[in-house]
Amino acid sequence: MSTEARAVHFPAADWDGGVHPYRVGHRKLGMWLFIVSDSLTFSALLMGYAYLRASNVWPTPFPFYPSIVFSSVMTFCLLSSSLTMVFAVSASSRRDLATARKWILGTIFFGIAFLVLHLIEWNHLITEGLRPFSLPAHWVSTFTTTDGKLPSPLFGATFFTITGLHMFHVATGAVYLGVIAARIKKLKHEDVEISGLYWHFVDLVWMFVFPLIYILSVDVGGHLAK
Amino acid sequence: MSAHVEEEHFAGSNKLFTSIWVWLVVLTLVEIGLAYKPMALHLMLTILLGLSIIKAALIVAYFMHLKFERLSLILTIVPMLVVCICLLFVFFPDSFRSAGLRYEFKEQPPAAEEH
Amino acid sequence: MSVETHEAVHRHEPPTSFIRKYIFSLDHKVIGIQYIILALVAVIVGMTMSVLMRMNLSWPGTNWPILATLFPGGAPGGVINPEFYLSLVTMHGTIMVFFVLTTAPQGGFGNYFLPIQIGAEDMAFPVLNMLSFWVTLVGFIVILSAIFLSGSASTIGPIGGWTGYAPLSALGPIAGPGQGMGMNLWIISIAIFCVGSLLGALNFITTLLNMRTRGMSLMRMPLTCWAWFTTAVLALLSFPVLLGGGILLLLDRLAGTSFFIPGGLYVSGILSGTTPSFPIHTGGSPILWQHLFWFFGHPEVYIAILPGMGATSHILSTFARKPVFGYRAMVFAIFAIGLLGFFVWGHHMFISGMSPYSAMTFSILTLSIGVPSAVKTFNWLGTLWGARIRFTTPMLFAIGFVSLFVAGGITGLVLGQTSLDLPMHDTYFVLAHFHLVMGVASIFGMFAATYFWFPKMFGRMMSETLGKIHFWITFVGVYCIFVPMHVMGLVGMPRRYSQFTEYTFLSRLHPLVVFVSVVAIITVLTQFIFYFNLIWSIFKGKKAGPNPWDATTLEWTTASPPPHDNFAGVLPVVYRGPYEFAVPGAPNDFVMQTEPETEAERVGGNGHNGHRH
Amino acid sequence: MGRALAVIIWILTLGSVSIFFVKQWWFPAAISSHAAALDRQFLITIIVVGISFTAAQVALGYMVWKYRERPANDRAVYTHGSNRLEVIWTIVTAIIFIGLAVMGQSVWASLHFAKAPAGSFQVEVVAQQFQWNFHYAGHDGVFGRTDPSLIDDSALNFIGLDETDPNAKDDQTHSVIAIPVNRPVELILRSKDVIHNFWVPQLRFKQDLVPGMAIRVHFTANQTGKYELACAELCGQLHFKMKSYMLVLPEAEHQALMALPQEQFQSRITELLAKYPLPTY
Ligand code: HEA
Ligand code: HEA
Ligand code: CUA
Ligand SMILES: [Cu+2]
Repeated sequence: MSTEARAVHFPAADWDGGVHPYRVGHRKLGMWLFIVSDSLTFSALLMGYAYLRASNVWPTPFPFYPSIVFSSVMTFCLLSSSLTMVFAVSASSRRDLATARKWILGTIFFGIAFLVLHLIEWNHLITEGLRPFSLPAHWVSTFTTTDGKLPSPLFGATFFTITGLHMFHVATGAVYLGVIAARIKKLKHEDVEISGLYWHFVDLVWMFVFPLIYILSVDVGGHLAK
Repeated sequence: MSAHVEEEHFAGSNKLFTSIWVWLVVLTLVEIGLAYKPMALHLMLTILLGLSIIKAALIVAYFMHLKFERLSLILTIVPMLVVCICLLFVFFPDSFRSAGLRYEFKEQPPAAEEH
Repeated sequence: MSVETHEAVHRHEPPTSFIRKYIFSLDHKVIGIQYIILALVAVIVGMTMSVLMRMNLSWPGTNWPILATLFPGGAPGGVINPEFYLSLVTMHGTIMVFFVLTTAPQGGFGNYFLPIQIGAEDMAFPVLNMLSFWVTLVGFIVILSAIFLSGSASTIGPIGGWTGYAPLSALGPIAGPGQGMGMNLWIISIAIFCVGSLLGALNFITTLLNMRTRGMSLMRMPLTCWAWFTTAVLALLSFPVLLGGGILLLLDRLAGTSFFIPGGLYVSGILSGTTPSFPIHTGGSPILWQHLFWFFGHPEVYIAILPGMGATSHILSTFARKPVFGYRAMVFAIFAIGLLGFFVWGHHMFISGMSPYSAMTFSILTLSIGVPSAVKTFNWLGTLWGARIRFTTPMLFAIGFVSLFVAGGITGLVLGQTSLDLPMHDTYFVLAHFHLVMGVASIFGMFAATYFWFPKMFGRMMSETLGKIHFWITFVGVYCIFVPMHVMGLVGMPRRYSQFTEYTFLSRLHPLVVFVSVVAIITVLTQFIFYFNLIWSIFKGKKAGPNPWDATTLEWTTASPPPHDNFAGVLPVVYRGPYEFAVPGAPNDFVMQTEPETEAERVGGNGHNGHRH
Repeated sequence: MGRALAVIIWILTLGSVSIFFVKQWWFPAAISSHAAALDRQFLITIIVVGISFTAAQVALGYMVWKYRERPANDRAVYTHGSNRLEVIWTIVTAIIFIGLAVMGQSVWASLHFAKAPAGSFQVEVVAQQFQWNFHYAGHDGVFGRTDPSLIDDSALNFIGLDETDPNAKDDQTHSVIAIPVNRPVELILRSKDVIHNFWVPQLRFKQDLVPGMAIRVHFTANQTGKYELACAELCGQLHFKMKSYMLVLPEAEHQALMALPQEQFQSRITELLAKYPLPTY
């Protein structure tokens, strides 16, 4: 029933079928949609955090060292990993696969660095006594308000939940990129690009987690030190 | 085979990307600097969010390459996300309300295990 | 470059091994049927539970020996106890909403017919498609285990309603029976379900946007496709929020956090923080959970009905032998419902202690969402106007859908007003509202779809006689079940009460309660006619040609059942709108979408082929 | 077939409408000052939607009756709709719906936007699984301090009243709520464990009691008598049993009651419960 002769009469406009309206393949579009929904999960969690913080006495316990230094370096790692990732993608677009793979490995390296630093940072807090359900005793004493309101243990809860979920995304991303790097010869450029999308998304989420969780909880007066 | 539809070549030079990266790092440093500026929380919050949104925009536009995609894709992805996220802000009145209506009583400090 | 074919996503030959063909199949048609079977199984569980609930409500304290053996914990000595009743309510609601009305309409019929109707040879991501089904199935098994693995009274199934309000659902076993393992499993199952639906949703969206065949412009898509598409978008944007909420709720239960648990609680004789069994909780907000839940919950109810609306429009037009009245308006209405659906979740929280000012805003938005729904109703009537109606079973159910949707939707306008929600909230009035609109209108949509597409799916017709019997009893039945619930609500009958004997102001309702239960049992039994019809027709039904209903859309251009790649390798080309019935001068009273446009049409385009001129 | 379906639809419509308007099953007689306005709003709404419902169903039945396929027929009317009609019915329904929405706010606003008027009678409501506790300020009109850590079920101190607090000396507590007639009442709603819902059908009023929050609401009862009080939010196993009574008393009788110390208060309430019969339904 479909004869080319007829087809000539077809308006080839984007939305009239037979074309990819965005000039974007299935997988790439799918990844974009996944990113949309996943960022809503994070939005929901961050919104919950904001909601709870706004209605509670919130401790601001992060000292310059280690917390802020670490988290800043971590941020630096993620940003750099994004840079190496675009390098990888544009290399693969030139079908310069060797270079592409090199840059992907670089990305993975930064990703893992981020994870390691983050785990060390977690470890600091845990040894200090932070738990999902309670604050270290000396935080409580320090941040209790003058009228005797206690700081909220939700600090730990939100901190571990949100950073934890983000860490999970980074970890999966690293594995994902590992697979891409290994099979890069067999893959189309688009596949590399898609893995890039995911990785940048993980970076993007951190661009909100870092200021909201870390920067806004800096122990400016250095109360804990005293 | 639709590969010939999407131009294989990936717009944007490594030089451009590096400069974006520099911007992102600088903005991050600004944020860290802000952390130690004593100022009202809500002011700080707005500035930080502003900066974060700029950073996010840079990442999406250049690293995630959305700037070089078709407008129609941008118009599909961005608005629905923005609308939903904005809607979440409707929660806030109740956050303040529940703080205002909180039933006050003397909480005893938790028996948090010491180290 | 004006003419492009699709990239061949997966031109794999039809698999031969039984496993690859029917179990772990990548074929959207098989997956669709798997989803439908899942729904058909789930609905039996749900209906059985509703019958148990009705029996307990109208004949409290009666001894039903079988139950004693089935649920030693829930019905000791065969008498349903309150906690068991409540876990039945919870499971009934959850199973019906999630595993019946989110699977069959979208994952089932959507999966099967969306690709065919847009002229694609499969979904965009076959593997993802298979995954989302299996994930959903795991979710279903988990939720069943929540009630059926819990024999002893201490661990009855979850008690929280399908809305699982915190802190009841967050406190854990200390909050009483039904807050133990069952509740954990309930939350986990919901979380799993979220993931499954997300995968499904992005698959649907990608497929529809990227894989429409040549000539299948947006405005030439059948309304079913518009409905499935909008539904997918709703799912994509609302499920992640529930997922977030679910994670937090689970942490409250398992990690001792207190996202939804405020301070100073004193539960069943224990003060928060004084014993290890009840660790310190403080600072959480129960209302936060309600926000997170309903931000998902309201879009969810439209996820449940939109495919039904699509199917109804499609079937009405087909058997009215008449184009859909106001196709464009219908599309805009679907879209408006989808969009507004995100702005009204607060109408479930008027009484919850939410800020009364947001409540007012939500109320006004809520009633505005009635407008597109009204527009759809009027267009359905318009479609029937001047028609030549063929009263096949699917048509009967489609007409039933319109009737029931009006009946149920209209009471939404009562509930939507803040003031009137004061007496109505959490009474049987609400129950009546949503059972009519969701419990049966949506289900009628699915019945219509089943009777309509069965010939395409199995190459045989379903028995019209049985179908009509099924329709008459069910249609009258559900009116008799759910209309009386309105007045129960007026009198003040609260939801989720396992007995009404406690209150004198409810005593006068007893005759109604019994009446409802009797009709409910009859109606439920009638459903087995439908099941019998299904199974019998698969083997014995009379053979169906490719286009038994003289319909116009693409699924009717291919064989029944369609070949593995839907169109035997040749993608159809589309030349006109989806509902070209009764076209003056055309040889038949229906013109297929693949019918090339005549010279006359091409010159002076009559503007009815879905393109502006 | 067409005729049969039409008739069934019409019968069902008639049945559905009449089950409302026989008023055999209707709201119990109202006893609060805002109820009159609320009931009027409900009546208006139910009439509007009732008419729309009937109109829609009758129209549906009519189409089904008139346009069934008959052998002799030519084809159906070939039309893709009419933009004018679309615009008209969109605007009409929009006006009706938004109109209803706006009208529906007045009672709500009167109850929730305004603070309780000065001099209104205050009761602290502390709900728990599965029982109601009402805390009265006594004649000094000041509530004694309460604290969860002081709750002692064995001593029947369900709300954790601090006996050492001078203000608590004259406070009374009971599982029954006694309020004065024709005088604004302000409830301070709290919960000890999970969400409950304070609901007296005759009041046409409902409000969740959310743990961690002390929600203030107010209303005025204008009929003396004894009424059933129910919990309308799922709170666990015995949700359906979480029942108590609301006594609406003449001002004088109420004054006298509130002057009594706890023990006599208790026994007096028992008398009053006996004195006032439930409304007959
Ligand atoms: C398929 C599911 C579905 C659908 C489509 C709807 C549709 C609507 N719902 Fe419903 N609703 C539920 C499922 C659904 N609902 C569920 C499950 C609950 C309970 C959840 C729980 O608590 O467990 C609920 C609860 C619920 C509440 C909360 C009640 C409470 O708990 O206090 C409210 C309040 O506003 C509401 C409103 C509406 C409105 C205004 C619509 C509108 O979209 C309806 C629009 C339709 C019409 C208006 C009818 C057709 C129009 C005409 C015939 C035109 C002519 C009419 C006129 C001119 C008046 N619904
Ligand atoms: C789709 C949703 C759905 C459906 C179909 C039903 C169907 C029924 N429900 Fe249910 N119900 C809910 C959703 C649904 N319910 C929800 C969400 C709640 C709230 C739970 C809570 O409070 O948390 C509830 C609560 C609820 C209660 C209140 C319990 C309480 O609050 O105390 C009662 C009491 O009678 C009840 C009864 C019934 C009855 C008699 C039926 C039946 O109508 C009986 C007849 C059945 C049918 C007519 C359906 C037949 C369908 C098929 C055979 C499927 C075909 C499938 C395909 C074609 C793929 N339901
Ligand atoms: Cu308390 Cu229900
Ligand atoms: Cu809703």
